[in-house]
Amino acid sequence: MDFIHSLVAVSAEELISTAVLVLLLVAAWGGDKASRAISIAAFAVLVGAAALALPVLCTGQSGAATLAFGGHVKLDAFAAFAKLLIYVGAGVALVIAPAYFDRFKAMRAEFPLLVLLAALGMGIMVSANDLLTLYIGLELNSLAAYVLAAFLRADGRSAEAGLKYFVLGSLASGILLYGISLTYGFTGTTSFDGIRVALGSGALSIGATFGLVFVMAGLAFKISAAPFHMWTPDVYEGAPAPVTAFFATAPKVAALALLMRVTLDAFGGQPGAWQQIVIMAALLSIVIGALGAIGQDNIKRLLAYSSINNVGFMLIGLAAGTVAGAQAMLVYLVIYVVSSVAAFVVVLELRDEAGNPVESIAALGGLSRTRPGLAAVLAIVMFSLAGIPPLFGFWAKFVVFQAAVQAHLVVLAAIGIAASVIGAFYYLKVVKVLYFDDATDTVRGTPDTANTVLLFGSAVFLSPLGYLLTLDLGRFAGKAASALLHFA
Amino acid sequence: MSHFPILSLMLLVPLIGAVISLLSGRDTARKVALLATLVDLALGVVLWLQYDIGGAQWQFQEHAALFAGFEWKLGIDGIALLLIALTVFLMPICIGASWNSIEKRAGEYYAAFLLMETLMIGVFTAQDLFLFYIMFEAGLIPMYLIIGIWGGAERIYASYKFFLYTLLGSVLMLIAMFWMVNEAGTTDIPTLMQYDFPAHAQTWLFLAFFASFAVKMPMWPVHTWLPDAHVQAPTAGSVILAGVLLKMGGYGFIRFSLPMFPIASAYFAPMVWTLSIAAVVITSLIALVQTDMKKLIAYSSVAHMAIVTVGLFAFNRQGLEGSVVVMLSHGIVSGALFLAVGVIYDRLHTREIVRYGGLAINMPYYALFFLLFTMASIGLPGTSGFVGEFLSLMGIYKNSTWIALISTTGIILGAAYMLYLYRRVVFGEQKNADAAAMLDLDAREWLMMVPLAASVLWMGIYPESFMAPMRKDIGVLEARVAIARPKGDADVKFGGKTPAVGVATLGSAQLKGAK
Amino acid sequence: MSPILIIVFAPLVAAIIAGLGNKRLGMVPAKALTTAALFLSCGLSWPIFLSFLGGHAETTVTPVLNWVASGDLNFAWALQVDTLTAVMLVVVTSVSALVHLYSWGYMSEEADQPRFFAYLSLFTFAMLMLVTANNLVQMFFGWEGVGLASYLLIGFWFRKPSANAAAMKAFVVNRVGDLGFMLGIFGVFLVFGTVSIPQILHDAPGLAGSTIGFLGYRFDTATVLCILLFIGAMGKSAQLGLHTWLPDAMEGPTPVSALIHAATMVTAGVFMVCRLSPLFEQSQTALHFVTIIGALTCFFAATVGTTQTDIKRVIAYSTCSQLGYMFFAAGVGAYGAAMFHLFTHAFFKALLFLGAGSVIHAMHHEQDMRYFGGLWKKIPLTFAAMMAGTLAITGVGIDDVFGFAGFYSKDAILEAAFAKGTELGMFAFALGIFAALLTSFYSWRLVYLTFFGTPRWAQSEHIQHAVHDAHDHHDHHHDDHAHAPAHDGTAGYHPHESPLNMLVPLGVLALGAVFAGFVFAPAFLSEGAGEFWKGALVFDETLLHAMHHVPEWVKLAPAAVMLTGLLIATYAYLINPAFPAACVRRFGFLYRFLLNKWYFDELYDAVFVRPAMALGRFFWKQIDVGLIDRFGPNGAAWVVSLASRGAVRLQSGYLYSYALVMLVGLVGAISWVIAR
Amino acid sequence: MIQAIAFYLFASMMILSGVFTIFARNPVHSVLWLICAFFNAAGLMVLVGAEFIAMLLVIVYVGAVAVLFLFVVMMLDIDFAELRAGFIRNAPLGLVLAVVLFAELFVGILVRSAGDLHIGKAVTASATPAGLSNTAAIGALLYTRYLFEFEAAGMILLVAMIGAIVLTHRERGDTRGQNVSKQVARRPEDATVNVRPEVGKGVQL
Amino acid sequence: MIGIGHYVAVSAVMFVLGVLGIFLNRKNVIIILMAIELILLSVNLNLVAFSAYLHDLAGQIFAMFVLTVAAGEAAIGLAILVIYFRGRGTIAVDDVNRMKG
Repeated sequence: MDFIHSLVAVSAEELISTAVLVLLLVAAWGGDKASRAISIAAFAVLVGAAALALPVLCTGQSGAATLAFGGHVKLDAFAAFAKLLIYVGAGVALVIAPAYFDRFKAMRAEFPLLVLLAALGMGIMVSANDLLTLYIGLELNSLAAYVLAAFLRADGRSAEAGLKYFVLGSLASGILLYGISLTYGFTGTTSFDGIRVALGSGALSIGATFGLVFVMAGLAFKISAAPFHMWTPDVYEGAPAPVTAFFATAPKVAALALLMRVTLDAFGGQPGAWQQIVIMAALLSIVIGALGAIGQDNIKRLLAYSSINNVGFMLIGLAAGTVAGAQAMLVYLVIYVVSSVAAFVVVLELRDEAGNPVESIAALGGLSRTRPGLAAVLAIVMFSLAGIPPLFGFWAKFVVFQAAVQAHLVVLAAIGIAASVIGAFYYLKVVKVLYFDDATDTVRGTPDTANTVLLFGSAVFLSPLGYLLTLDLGRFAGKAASALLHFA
Repeated sequence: MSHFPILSLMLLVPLIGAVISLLSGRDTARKVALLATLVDLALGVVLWLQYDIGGAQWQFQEHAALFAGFEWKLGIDGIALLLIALTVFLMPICIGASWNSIEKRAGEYYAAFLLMETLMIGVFTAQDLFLFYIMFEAGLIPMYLIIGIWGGAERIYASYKFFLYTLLGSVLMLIAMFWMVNEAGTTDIPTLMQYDFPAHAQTWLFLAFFASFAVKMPMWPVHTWLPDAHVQAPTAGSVILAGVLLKMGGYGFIRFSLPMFPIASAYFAPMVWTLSIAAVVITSLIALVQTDMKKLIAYSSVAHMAIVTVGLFAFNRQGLEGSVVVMLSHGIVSGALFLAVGVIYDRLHTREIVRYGGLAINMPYYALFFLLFTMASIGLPGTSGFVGEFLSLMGIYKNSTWIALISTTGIILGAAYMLYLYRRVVFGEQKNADAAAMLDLDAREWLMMVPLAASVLWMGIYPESFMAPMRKDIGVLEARVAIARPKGDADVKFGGKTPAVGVATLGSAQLKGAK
Repeated sequence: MSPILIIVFAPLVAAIIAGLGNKRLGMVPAKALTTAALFLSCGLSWPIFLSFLGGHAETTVTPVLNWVASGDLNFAWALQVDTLTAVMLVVVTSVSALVHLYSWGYMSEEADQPRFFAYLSLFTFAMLMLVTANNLVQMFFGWEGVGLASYLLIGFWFRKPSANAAAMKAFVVNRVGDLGFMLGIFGVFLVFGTVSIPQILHDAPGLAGSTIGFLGYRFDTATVLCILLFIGAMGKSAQLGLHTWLPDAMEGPTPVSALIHAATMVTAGVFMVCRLSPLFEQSQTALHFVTIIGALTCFFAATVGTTQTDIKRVIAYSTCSQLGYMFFAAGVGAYGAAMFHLFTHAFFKALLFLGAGSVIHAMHHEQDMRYFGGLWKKIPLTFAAMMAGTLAITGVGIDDVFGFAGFYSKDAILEAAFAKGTELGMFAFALGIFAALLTSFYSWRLVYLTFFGTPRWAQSEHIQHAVHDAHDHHDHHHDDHAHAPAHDGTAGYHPHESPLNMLVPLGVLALGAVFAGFVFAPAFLSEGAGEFWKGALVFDETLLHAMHHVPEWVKLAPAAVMLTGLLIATYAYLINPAFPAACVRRFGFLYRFLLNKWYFDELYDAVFVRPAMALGRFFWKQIDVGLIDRFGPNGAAWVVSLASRGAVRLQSGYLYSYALVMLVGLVGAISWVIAR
Repeated sequence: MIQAIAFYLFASMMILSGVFTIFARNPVHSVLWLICAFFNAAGLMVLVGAEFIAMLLVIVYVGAVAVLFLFVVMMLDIDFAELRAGFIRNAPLGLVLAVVLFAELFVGILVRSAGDLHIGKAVTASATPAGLSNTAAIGALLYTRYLFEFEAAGMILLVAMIGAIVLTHRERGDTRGQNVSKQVARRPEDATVNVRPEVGKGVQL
Repeated sequence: MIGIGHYVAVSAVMFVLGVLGIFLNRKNVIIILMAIELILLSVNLNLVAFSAYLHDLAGQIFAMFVLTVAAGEAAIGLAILVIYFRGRGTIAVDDVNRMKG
């Protein structure tokens, strides 16, 4: 009975794992010619997995009923929410990749499989209720990600991105593991519930504190929060564009969800131990993300810094440490994921006559005249990321800062929001290039249908029409957040 | 009261127009834009006629729970009514001003303008704190594009400066709004206007709002975005910027700072006064030495808006009503002045004062209109400029004679720089052949100038039309800020004793009694 | 419809039609319309005045329209007619009507006549609004309205830079006065809770003994209010300190000078002081101030008038000086005398200006008296009119027999100053007497230089131009003089008498200059004048009595100094023409001091204008651009870009430095939790 | 006593090996030092009674990972003479930070606890079952409570496999590839001929 | 029995050595990979020691998984290194900075 329950609980993971194995066989026989079919199949698998996760979110399940495998896995509404987002990110990567890789004649059947495996790992991450599950999920995702980063192996930059990502990621894993070992040693357990119980809410032993700090440092790397963000720009620039789009969405969701789980659940009784670190990381990320972005001419690099910047804002929600804060983070994540998707799909669309990617921002000069639709979407994304109302990106910042103020972090909110103005500077720069500069007419080529659909959808979502979703978004995020903090 | 959602309709009409304009060519776009603004003007007239002057404080209220965290909640009082009227009045003129001068990317241009109209009306109708904020901030985007795409040579610097300056000012306000909503438990502006925030919190809340409105206003020393933005913006952009956008700052003070934080308002009044008189004197002096027409008028705007703050922070009826009238008047007059500059800019494509001269010879009617607007800007009695300025200064006199004295010097300096401008542009010899060859106003320009001129005179001669709608609301505000009212240094004493009753009410009875 | 409505608004309607119609309307219709409107106003004004003179009219208030209602501040457009107003009505409408008529001739060569007439009518409307105001704000409206009209008319020849500068100067300097006026209105409202003039005057006695705070100090209430209001009057009436605009205002066409800068607008300050006389009576300090300023102006302007060579400037300083008389009359409490001098002055000063205009017209726009001479033969009618004016201004007359207009009014003022009996009264009297001497001197000097001696206009550029033009255009009416010998100082140019439409106004005004004093003195100044004024101003019967009992030498003194002045002028300009030059050499410094108008313009230029420009440039370049922008937005942008470069440099691309940064973060966090 | 000697021996050897691993000039030596460190770590683990992990360390690390390292080092044909030319720019800062980190760990965890380290109390769920050997106990837990992770670890290895192949596998023209389907489709009758050779006649092909 | 503190100390030394190895090394990426292995070793030592002293097998099982993952990681890492080397002909750390800024 218990075992059956556990198996049912992780049905999404089972589906993906099985599909990976089957599709691997297809790939082995079909070779790269089957890659498109495999992509479609993988997408269908993700849809199926999402369908399996959706009921949990809708019912808002939480607590003991969601535990599986002896409490190592926890399939609550929070996990479901995060998974849905992860699957969206992964699905988008599957949709946009084939056309891109085809242009380099580098589409391989393994690509969708690796994405699926990464999604599997991320699913495990967000439903982890034990440090070991956390680690396994994280590594499953990371290893797949390292490969994906270096996927365009003929491209030196891709390999360099993979190498950097790998080395620093491994270091981060080491730091995380060291933290886990300390936590384990000083609490006697690896279970989140056990850790929470063991720590209580009294004075925290220094060993456990160290463990917490190391774990958070390790996770900070994954979400690319400053000062563990250094890999991000290089990897975003070097990795193939669809992979970068993937990195900017799904793993970020997973790592943030995981961070939320660890801080709010496992260390939830000890907010004082991590709150200030989160605040520092948040402010550093906001500032460094914004400052770094200003000097960039590569659009992918700019988006990398932008993601660092955005993570900083999300961490402000985390620093609040409340249900509202968690809810705000989730709302932020949704909007951020859509913005990133839109941004990177635009990046994919930027290519010159020969089909080579155009990544220089200067080359976008006057794009509003040559490709008005594309420029409009990018402008919407930029204003949205800058958090200028009435675009939906404002709502993300809105909920986060509201949560921070409600948690009496007024000064943090004030500093954070003031720093967001620095961020606006570089988003404006892109808009300026798009609309004010003379046309360079570099960007050519016909748009891909899938990309156009994605662009249109995300532009509508980010437009003021998005506000009509605030009620539903808030409700689901609220369910997820209260499931996460059900014990509180 | 009508249950027809006229306010939403007024927001919707320009929006639809914007979408259509965006997708069409120049000729269609400008026609659509004109039509949309005229429809909105008509709706504005209906709104004014339907507005019940003696009735409830908030009218035409609409409410829909569409969003989380805030609500779609509209409604207006008399002050908002006036500012909406100003907006819908100026918009067709802006479209008219752009009719021929905008050639590139006209569809986008008119779309941006119509979007601006929606957002401006939204600001004045929003009854939800965050809805207000969204509308307030959103205006940055179209204005940024208007300056950046269709602006002058330095447009990029100006657009950045405009955007970031005002953004930085506004974001702090958002934090304060969060705190307020958290404290008061509602986002409803009318409720918040009656909510008594703790005195210590009012201080920083006030400062946060002040940061936003002071930049928007703009007050010295955060005004430096304005000259750049004005100079670089296309004519219609300047008109709408000076005409309506600056009013958002004053509206913010009236709607938020004063009624919500009366104690802090009183506490910071000396600071506001000081900044205001600094603005009056300094920016007027700066205006005196400008060689660029638009820059001159831009600096004059700063000085005029300082009169608004002076009046608002007088905390009495004359000051408050005067400020609103100054806002309306300045909206029309500065708009008209920018338009006047635009008329000759369209012909000669330069804003340098020295390139003109002697226009009274070849453009007599232009000279006449320009004169009227100049005089209104100076505050000549009989024009709109006088009424508000007079009331505002009268209001502040009750509080501080020093401030009154120094801000009244604005009438001297204002006369100096405006007449100096007029003298160099319209009077004098025709030094430049191309300027001398310019034709007088054409029919389109007449159509724009006449309503402006008429309203300038109307407001100057019979301001009651504009003061009646807001009287009740100013009364409410006055009662709200009554605790903030300082004693003033101009009190009358008999034999060293102050009469028990306030100075302003020292009528004949007491004087006789004292005798 | 009430006549007063027609009186006030007919000029406005005419101005609007003529102004907007402008060239489309045609020149003659515009001129005819405005002139007709003015004669209509004038025709309706006299009966009102006469009915007041007859003592059977009451104060009336005709409401027009609500204006402003803001809380307890409430004022409306309304037309109030009382004796004071009635006096002003006739002065304004009569002079204005005559000036309109005169302008038909004087401006006949202008292309832009409709505009000119529209301005004139507009001015008249504003002036009438001023004098009929029953609240201070409407008075301020008229006040500013005349200022606007004055600005436009001074700058009528807008091609001339000097005219533009003068127009602007007039407006801005007046604005300085307006600053005081406005503050005064604010203070009045604060104290009385109303701006209604009757109400204020009614309540004014209650101010006694009260104090008011102003600029952090406490003063007597009435003093503060009156001085503030008087500052307004100083601006408009060109009193010492704020007088600098008036001489420059002569850049306007001469009819304008006659109407605005002699007869009407500049006397608005006097009117205001008289109108508010019950309030002024509450503050001896304020009255002292008025007296001092008036006396000083009277003296100062007269001194300057002696050295000017421009015919209009001489008359302008004369105006300034006469206004000083009016003010110190008001200052010593002789409001009736002040108003009477205003009344007579309007006639003779307008006459002098129009006469001067006629001269200028004849001399082809030459205004420098040094290029006149011997004109009485050429333009005898003008000469006669000018003589009437001169006799009136110098106050020629014999007590109880007949005197020219100025004789009655000026003597009354001097007697009142003496009769006041205070030291200040004596001071004013002394300066007034001395100014009377100078008045006589410069007036006769004007007459001698212009009409007597030998023609000297050969050196005049204007005349040379005229002659030259005549050579070019043989059909020109000067043609027959063109070949006349040029060695007689005429350069072959022969001035002609002005046309009839200029001479008629001269004649009418000359009648006024001659008889106005004789006819109206009893009404204004006699024992029963209180009846006439009906409380429209404070009429001090005791002072009147004291005036009648001043010593005989006081009564004779004006006549004596007048004769002295006449003699000096006759000697210097008729008998011994070398004498002035000798004086100039002898008293070079004094001469230059006077010629340069006490260096007021230079002083103001150095103290206000240049510093304002310099400050403006400083605030702009140093503060706005150099400080606020540099350290504000640009500074922030600089810091951000610097920090951005730093952040980018940190991103060195090297694995080990990335690891190092991670380590820094880790160690930092650990240190933080340890330190905590 | 013996235990203490063994601990210090293993510990010091391990640390020394670690130091040489990162400071060795020759990468091959580094790998060898790494192997040495693993051996000593295994020894330490045996000391605390974790024989299975110790064995695993030796087998997996020494037997597989380290050898893989060695392979790659050899394969990548690096010019050894050029290597390890010096320290990097921020090395002093890095050293200082590392020392600080160590000091903080040492002080924070060990010194503050004044000798007696307060480690947590084990949750009974994964407590060492009594009477079972280390290996058996691990096995018993691994396939019950850790089943999910166990399976997931399998996926990790799968990713590693796919990844390594996808990255390094090249289609080379000069090598003959394996045709799986052809291999699978091949039937015995196609590949083999059943002959019955007569004695002394040899086989005919 | 040796105190747990000793093990923790030794593990800390190893951890720091591993970290040092990453950024004290200039020329060879492989050394970095080995340094990472050192870090993982220190973690394992920690886990096993804690496990033993807690009388709880979770640590040892955790260590086992770490070993597993480390193997996979090494495979991937070396694969990436190989393709990097193929592309650039070097694995010197100093040269891995084509992307920066």
